[in-house]
Amino acid sequence: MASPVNTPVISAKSLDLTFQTADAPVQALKDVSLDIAQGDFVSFIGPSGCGKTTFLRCIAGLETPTGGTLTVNGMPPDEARRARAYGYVFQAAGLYPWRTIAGNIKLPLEIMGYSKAEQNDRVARVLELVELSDFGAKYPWQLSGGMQQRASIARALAFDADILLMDEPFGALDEIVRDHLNEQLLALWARTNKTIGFVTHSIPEAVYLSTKIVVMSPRPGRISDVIESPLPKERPLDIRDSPEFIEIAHRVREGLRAGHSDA
Amino acid sequence: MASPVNTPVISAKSLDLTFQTADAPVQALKDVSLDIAQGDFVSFIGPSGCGKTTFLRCIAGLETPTGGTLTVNGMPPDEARRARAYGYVFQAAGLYPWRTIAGNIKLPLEIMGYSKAEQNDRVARVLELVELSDFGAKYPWQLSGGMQQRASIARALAFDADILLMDEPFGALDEIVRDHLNEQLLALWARTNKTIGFVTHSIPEAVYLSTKIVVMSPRPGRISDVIESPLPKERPLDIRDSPEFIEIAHRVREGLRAGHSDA
Amino acid sequence: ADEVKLQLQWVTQAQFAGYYVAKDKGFYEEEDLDVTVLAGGPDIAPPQVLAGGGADVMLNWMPSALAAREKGLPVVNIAQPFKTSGLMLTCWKDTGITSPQDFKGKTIGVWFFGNEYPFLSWMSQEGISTDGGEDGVTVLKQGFNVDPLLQRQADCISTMTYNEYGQVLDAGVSEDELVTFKYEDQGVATLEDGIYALEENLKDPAFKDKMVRFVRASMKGWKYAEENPDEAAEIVLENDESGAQTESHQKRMMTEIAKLTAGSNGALDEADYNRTVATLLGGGSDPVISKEPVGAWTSEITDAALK
Amino acid sequence: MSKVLPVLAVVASIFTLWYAAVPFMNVKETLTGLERAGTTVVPDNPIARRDASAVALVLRNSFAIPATYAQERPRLPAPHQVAQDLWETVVLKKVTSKRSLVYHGWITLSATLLGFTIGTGAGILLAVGIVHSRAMDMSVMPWAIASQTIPILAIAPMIIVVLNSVGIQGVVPKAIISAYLSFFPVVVGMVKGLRAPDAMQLDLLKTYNASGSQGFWKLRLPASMPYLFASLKIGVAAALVGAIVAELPAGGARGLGGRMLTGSYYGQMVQIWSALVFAAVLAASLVLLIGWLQNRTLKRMGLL
Amino acid sequence: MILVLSALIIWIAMWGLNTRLANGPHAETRFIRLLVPAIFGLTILVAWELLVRGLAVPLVILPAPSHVMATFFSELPTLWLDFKQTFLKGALSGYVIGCGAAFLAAILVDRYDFLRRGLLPVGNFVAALPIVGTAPILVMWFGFDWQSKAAVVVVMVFFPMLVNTVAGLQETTVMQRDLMRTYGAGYWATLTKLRLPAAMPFIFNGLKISTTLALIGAIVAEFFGSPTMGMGFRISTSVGQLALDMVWAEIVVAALAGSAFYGVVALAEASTTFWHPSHRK
Ligand SMILES: Nc1ncnc2c1ncn2[C@@H]1O[C@H](COP(=O)(O)OP(=O)(O)OP(=O)(O)O)[C@@H](O)[C@H]1O
Ligand SMILES: Nc1ncnc2c1ncn2[C@@H]1O[C@H](COP(=O)(O)OP(=O)(O)OP(=O)(O)O)[C@@H](O)[C@H]1O
Ligand SMILES: Cc1ncc(C[n+]2csc(CCO)c2C)c(N)n1
Ligand SMILES: [Mg+2]
Ligand SMILES: [Mg+2]
Repeated sequence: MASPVNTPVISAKSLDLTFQTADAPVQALKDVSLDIAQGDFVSFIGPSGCGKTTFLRCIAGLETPTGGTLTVNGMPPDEARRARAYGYVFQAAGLYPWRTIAGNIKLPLEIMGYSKAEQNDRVARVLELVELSDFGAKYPWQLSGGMQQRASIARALAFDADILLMDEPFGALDEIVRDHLNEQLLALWARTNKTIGFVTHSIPEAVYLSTKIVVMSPRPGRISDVIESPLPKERPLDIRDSPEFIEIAHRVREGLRAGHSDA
Repeated sequence: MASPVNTPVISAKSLDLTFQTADAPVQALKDVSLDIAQGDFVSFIGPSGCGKTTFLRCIAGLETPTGGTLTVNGMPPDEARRARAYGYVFQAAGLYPWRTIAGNIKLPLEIMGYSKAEQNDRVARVLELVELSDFGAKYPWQLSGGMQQRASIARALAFDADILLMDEPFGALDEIVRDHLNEQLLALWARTNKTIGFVTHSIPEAVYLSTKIVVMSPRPGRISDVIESPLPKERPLDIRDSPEFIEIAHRVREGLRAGHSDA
Repeated sequence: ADEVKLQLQWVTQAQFAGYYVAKDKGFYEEEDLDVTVLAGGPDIAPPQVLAGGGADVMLNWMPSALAAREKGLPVVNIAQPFKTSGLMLTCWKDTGITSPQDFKGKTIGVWFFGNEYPFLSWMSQEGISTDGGEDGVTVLKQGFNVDPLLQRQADCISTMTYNEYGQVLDAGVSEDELVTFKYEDQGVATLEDGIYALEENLKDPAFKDKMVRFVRASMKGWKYAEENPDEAAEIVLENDESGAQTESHQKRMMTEIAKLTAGSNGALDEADYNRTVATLLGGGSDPVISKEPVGAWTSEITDAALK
Repeated sequence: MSKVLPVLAVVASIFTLWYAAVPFMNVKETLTGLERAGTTVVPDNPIARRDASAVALVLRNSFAIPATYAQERPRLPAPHQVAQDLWETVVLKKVTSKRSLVYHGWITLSATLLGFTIGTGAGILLAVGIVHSRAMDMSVMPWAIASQTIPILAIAPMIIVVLNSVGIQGVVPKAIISAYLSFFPVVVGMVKGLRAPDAMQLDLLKTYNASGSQGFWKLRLPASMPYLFASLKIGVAAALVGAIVAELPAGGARGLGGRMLTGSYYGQMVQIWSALVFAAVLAASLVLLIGWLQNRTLKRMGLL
Repeated sequence: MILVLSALIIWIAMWGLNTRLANGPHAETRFIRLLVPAIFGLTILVAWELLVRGLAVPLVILPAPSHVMATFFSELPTLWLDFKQTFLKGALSGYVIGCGAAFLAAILVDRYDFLRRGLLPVGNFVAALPIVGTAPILVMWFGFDWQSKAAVVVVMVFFPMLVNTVAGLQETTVMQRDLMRTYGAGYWATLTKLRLPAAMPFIFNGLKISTTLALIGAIVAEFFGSPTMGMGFRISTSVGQLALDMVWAEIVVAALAGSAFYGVVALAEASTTFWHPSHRK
């Protein structure tokens, strides 16, 4: 199922996770196995409640699996978290409203003990990366939703985490802005060779961005298909009208529909 | 620009709307002219802040234009509102949490003074229409997001408004559920021959549903293109892979991108 | 029966035994009166209640009543059941106080709320400042109990012979640990519990007649209480709505009260009145009343009642 | 279980602290009493003891520690002294007796309930006015806040006198003061609650062309329920305090306030403490009762 | 009778004026926002004055506002002395100690869930103790001077402040906390960079409630014993002397001081929690 080309950065083997809730236990993940290699761009897609977020949180060490093994860079995720191996981008921008944009981006740098000069340096660099250089002194609520989302991506990029985990980062944006951010994200990925885990609901987005698309299905959450993308690393936006693209999109949609109907 | 085939149900002529805000006035609509005929399914698409919601609210008499003329069924929108000519579906389901699904649907009926028997009758009818017959006694939070959205559509259908206005009703749903609701909405529209105004951010959705697609662009909000769809009334889901469909979608995307770049 | 509402100046206790006895024994009924006794308390100013029409007559200490009169509320003393003052200052003997001059530099608890006047007059007569410091006394507004003395937050506190003094003894203190100064002995005694009504009401003959009967019955009650202190204390206890008073305490209070009412048949003694006024007018830089009051008392009621 | 255990632990440590504090609080009076009874204590005169520290006194006269727990007029009564007094006045006395705390509690409670009803009613009405009239919102709100800075205990006697002078007596003046204290939290909470519906919910009614009163009954009122209950809880506790305060000027009269006053008047600390504890239990029960009502109502409304 | 009638007429007229101002085009300007409540207050005063005169209410029951104002200005030195004693010494020091202690306690309580579940219910119980009962006890313990007043204030403000601060510290969203975890942030970093800033609106809510409690507490405590100055002392003594004008002058001072105190805290709030939706607009 997985592609063990080089040693995987993230490796999950028969992962199980059951939530103990008030009435009945919920099996959020069942027998999930997946390897992610250095430099992969992996998208997770699947209907609501299939465990995408849960799986991402397991990788980030925010949730503890109840079964199976999971290693990140060869260590348990919790340790990797403390070693600051990740940048995590949440579904909503989640900026702290009492800090300016620059202040928000500085937050992880302060916590990780970077020097003042280094902090300012990095803030300037990532602000430029996401094209928000003029907005560092503004407060989050003074920016549009799209700009906030870019700021939150900048925040995750500010410290050099090898792994970037993004949970539906563009869910709330309109199609055009989304296209634009997709292009930028691809460019960034190509430049930095980071490993990226990306949750989305949009089939075209998943196909456009990924080297690997993981289709999940719910109750219990499991992986129903893993599709390796044959698309080249260089992807102009209109690649989406190409037959290969439509072919993959079709396969993803079929996988999704299968997951829905047997739920 | 418009299609004055038969006498339009909704007719806007050089509509202007400027909001007076604390710092500077915002021109939300500028010189908007549009005719909508009986039985039309009109989609509004455009980047955030281009005035889609504002225009819909003007039609519903919830906002008063600062210039131009707007008539609904030949009367001012405010009068039409008082004559209860509309059903309005908001972006979020907006069900009252203290009422059951049936209670929520009953709400407009109570206000409009239907008899008890008539109320129950209609609730049963529309619940069936949206396939929620078994859920009348449940509370909103006991239903999934998609079911809630269907309930809110049922609420708008319960009284016989000729005009249905829907503001991004499916924005929060995942793609599969959305496809399903799109199909149902089309069937309903075909059956009842209502006039529908529909706001969306999704190009495929707009193309799939509409007889007429209105592309808007922001600052100031205006109509940048109106596309009459040549698609037949009968539309299976896979029509979306047809060349005509892709052609229209492409045109819409071009229109949108133009609006974005000159903003 | 004619209704009369009487406002007391403190909570139900044997200090007001005469009125409770008169009511209980039917003396008021005999005079065709229907009397309601309203208990007072730490924040009730009886003159204010009178002014508001909440009561027809009140009990008050004369300094407070005369001050109210100067403030524009014309109250008139119509009877004076208390002949002698029970007010005193009680000090720890081990503070070294033996005479009023030793108060200098000491801390003294005083009742305010209109009852500070006698103390202020006394201190100004002695030429002692009440603003603290080496040569003055530090005055505390005393709460309602004797704890400030027991806990030595104050060197002296105000006590009534019939109440607080007993409480100090009840707390286990023996009399020879204490030094007391009776205002009566210091020549600064002012008249205590008197019966007052509004001047304008007294112009009405019907009201006057009511008062005559009221005073007569009340005095009958007082004399009965003097003679039967234990029974009077029981009657007070029955009328105590708080349920906090104890029998032993009320019996002793009644005994002490009887000593204060003993010399009075209800009529105000003009000499006592003049001494009170002189004390108050002599109050130094900040006299309690600024001019000789006119018409602050009348003997008409008692004259008619005692006839 | 996990709810009870921490509470028990905290209560237990409070009692421990309390017991530990008793000797230090009471040592001076205890020693004076012992000295009077003929025991030798150090130092041997009250003035020196007044100026000595309590800790030193306890250490140097450790034999006196048991006596500090049995003082008749303690500065700090021991918990068992309070408990014993409560037992005697709550359980042993007939509820109709004037020495029964239940009797006095009921007097206070009746004023509280009446005042709470008046205060809540007035608070809701005022909130409705504020929400529906901009003029009222702008003029009244700042003054409602200012009104809370007036020390109620200071004007309570005057209120009672003024009401007396217009012929209102008995439980009503007490209830009015208790209403004065409870109305403010209700106004604040209710204004928030009535304004809780968002623009969308209001617009929905507009599309139905609903009237103002329909909007009130079908939207604003139900939406305000959680806020109403939250402020009712604060309001009922305030109402109780109001009723107790109002009992003071009435002087030694009935009710828990009267108990506290006469307790203070005669230096009966234990009596004050048991009235205090009883009042707090009463307040807690009222709050629990409202919490229960809240649970039921909101559950029935589907808001929980 | 004429005076009573004119009170009624003025009331109606002023109300009409306010209604027009509040619904007028400039209703949102700062000036009108201040003017409308001012007019309302003035109306009350005028109506009060006219009613007192018209109905010939005795001075010893209710003085007219003009009378109160005259006393207020002629007795300024006494009022200032009382204000210093009660507000500056008693209320303010109690407020600072009580709120400070509650703040620290809240951080402890929040850190140890066991404490939170144990202390908060007990705290609610203790907070229900009426001041009327606690004040005499505290006066007995802490003496007659301002220290006992401060103690009463501490007891009064402690639990409202504690409850609000604890609620505020729990206010962060799961996402905000998870963000800190992805940074591997420790307890203190999370506290200072996330939880305290997020708790600010709640902390200020507690601080605002406490302002009025502090003043009332300090005044009421003086009823149970005090030196011969202080606002509560003056009020109770003046009632006994039937100097109701002085009573009301003190109440005016209390209302002014209380509102100003509240206003200062509200201003501080506006400048620290400017980011909160309720302040943005
Ligand atoms: N903390 C939790 N406690 C109990 N159940 C949980 C918890 N978190 C998630 N779940 C359940 O686990 C399942 C998977 O949830 P998850 O959030 O991973 O879904 P998802 O794929 O991210 O869905 P979505 O697309 O809606 O974000 C769901 O059934 C959810 O209800
Ligand atoms: N009540 C209002 N006051 C002031 N400005 C407003 C108001 N409502 C809308 N606007 C402004 O009017 C413009 C159009 O808003 P509108 O809500 O119609 O956009 P939209 O096309 O629906 O956007 P979206 O896709 O984000 O919903 C925006 O610039 C918006 O900020
Ligand atoms: C607040 C207040 N303090 C003192 C007195 C004076 N006083 C008059 S009678 C009496 C009873 C004595 O046992 C006392 C103390 C009062 N009336 N009100
Ligand atoms: Mg998710
Ligand atoms: Mg919109």
